[in-house]
Amino acid sequence: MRLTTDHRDGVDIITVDAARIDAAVAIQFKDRMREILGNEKPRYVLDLSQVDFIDSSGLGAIVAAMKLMPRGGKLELAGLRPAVDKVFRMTRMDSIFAIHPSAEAAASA
Amino acid sequence: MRLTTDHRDGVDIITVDAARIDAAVAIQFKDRMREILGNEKPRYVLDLSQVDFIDSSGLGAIVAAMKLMPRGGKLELAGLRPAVDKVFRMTRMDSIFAIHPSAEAAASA
Amino acid sequence: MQAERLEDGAFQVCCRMDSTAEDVRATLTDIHALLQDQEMAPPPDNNWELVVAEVLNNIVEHAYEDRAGGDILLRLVFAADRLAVEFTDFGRPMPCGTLPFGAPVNLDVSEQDLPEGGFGWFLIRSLAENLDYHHDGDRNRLTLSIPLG
Amino acid sequence: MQAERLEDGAFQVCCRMDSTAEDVRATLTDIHALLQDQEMAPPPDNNWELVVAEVLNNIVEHAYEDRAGGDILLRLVFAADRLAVEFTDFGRPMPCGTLPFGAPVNLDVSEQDLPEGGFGWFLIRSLAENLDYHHDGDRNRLTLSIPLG
Ligand SMILES: Nc1ncnc2c1ncn2[C@@H]1O[C@H](COP(=O)(O)OP(=O)(O)O)[C@@H](O)[C@H]1O
Ligand SMILES: Nc1ncnc2c1ncn2[C@@H]1O[C@H](COP(=O)(O)OP(=O)(O)O)[C@@H](O)[C@H]1O
Repeated sequence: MRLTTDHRDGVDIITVDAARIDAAVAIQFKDRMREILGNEKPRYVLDLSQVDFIDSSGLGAIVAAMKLMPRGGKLELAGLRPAVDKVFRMTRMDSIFAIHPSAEAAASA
Repeated sequence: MRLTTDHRDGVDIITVDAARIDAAVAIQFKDRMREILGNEKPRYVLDLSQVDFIDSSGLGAIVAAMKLMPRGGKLELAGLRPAVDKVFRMTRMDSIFAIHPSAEAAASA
Repeated sequence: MQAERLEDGAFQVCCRMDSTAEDVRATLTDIHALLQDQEMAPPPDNNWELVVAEVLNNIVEHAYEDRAGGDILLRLVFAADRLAVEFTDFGRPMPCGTLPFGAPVNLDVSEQDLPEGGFGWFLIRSLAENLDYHHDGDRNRLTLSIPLG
Repeated sequence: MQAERLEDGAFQVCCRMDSTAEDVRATLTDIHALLQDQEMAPPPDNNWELVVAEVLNNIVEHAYEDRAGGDILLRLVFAADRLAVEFTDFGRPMPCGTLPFGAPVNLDVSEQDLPEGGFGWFLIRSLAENLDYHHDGDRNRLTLSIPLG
């Protein structure tokens, strides 16, 4: 079961180079699709190093942003200054987000 | 509320160019994040123009592949030949997938 | 695989295959090629092959519980406007000794809950006619016919 | 905004603001700048400003139901190791005439169900001491103190 992919006009075209998708290849087909679609896991790092104050509305807005992430995608945080870090720790939100010392550290992680 | 984005080592870094994320800007922050993360909506077109036979296992595998798509992403179909098209219509799966005459038509849609 | 032209002009194909999805596929593609050769192939939007594939895959999956080494016999008689098919296997009988109902699956669910299987008997019942099933000693025999053309 | 040094050496700031998130923000940044000027700013990991912001935002959101045009009075007294704060507003009283409990939110849920609010009173209660609230005529008065240093 061969699948070829091609990016055209902003769309990814996956071509099934096969005459049949049947019980004999169904699992193989699923595995190949998983490989192709599985690469679609965006990772974003929110660099907060300039932010010296966050309140509960700001915290709620960051949680809301995380929920916007496509399935399997990740929103991570970097560069939390002391007062911001404390809000994440107090609300235990530090257990929900991956937190990096800096954007540079996050990029090389 | 200014957010700047930068792609580094395969990671998207979003920098908050602001000193505060508080109740006064929480909605603006959410809207800007929605704009940035909202672009992460992969669209895939599965070109079936070479497939002249599909059975219920193959149909099930395509449904399974669709479920692998990141949230908000789309898996569309193109180039269904008569016997394949009939399976999608009979099972009403044509109501679940966007179906294009060809990959070209899908790419320009 | 054996093929012969019957007296009434119908074209008969007989095959024996092992209880694997690969053998089912190989058998179906061989029959396909033979029909092309004989210029007996039904029109491309006729789904006779789908019906045969669904019954055979079910025999592999359910009667032989996905274990190779089981015998499956298949006889196809292509007449002018009708295909008659006979399937024989020596695996488990149908549940309750009778053919599955084949209700349409429910698509009124969230994307993540969409069915990935259970289409087989719905497709068979939608496309085939004169379904008849008997379990007899250690043998399951299913016959059906499919309008052609 | 008025600021003065009290006899005991404490630094008092009094402000009046309108019931909007923007005015709360402007007031807090003004106080911040003033404290920097006076070299009275508490260490950066002290969350006094968070406590004051949460109470003020709640007044805007709940006491004045997000309607501009409501008066909010704020008095801060920065002593050596303690900040005392008094909030006055003329909006709706606290539900049941008493301060919210401020339980921690539940994070043991799926990502999509994570709370986006309801942290406010938990943070206030974690960081502030000597909370006292009275509804009196048309006036709500809340006092609290925050350890500094
Ligand atoms: N040849 C068979 N032998 C025994 N049981 C069968 C056979 N074919 C079908 N069945 C039963 O009927 C059910 C419905 O079959 P089908 O509609 O093809 O769905 P699926 O095979 O995807 O479960 C099967 O799950 C199985 O329990
Ligand atoms: N100043 C206030 N006036 C009236 N009700 C209030 C006030 N502050 C808080 N409340 C009530 O207490 C609840 C809890 O407040 P909080 O913990 O800050 O969560 P949130 O404001 O995110 O709902 C509020 O939902 C509101 O019902």
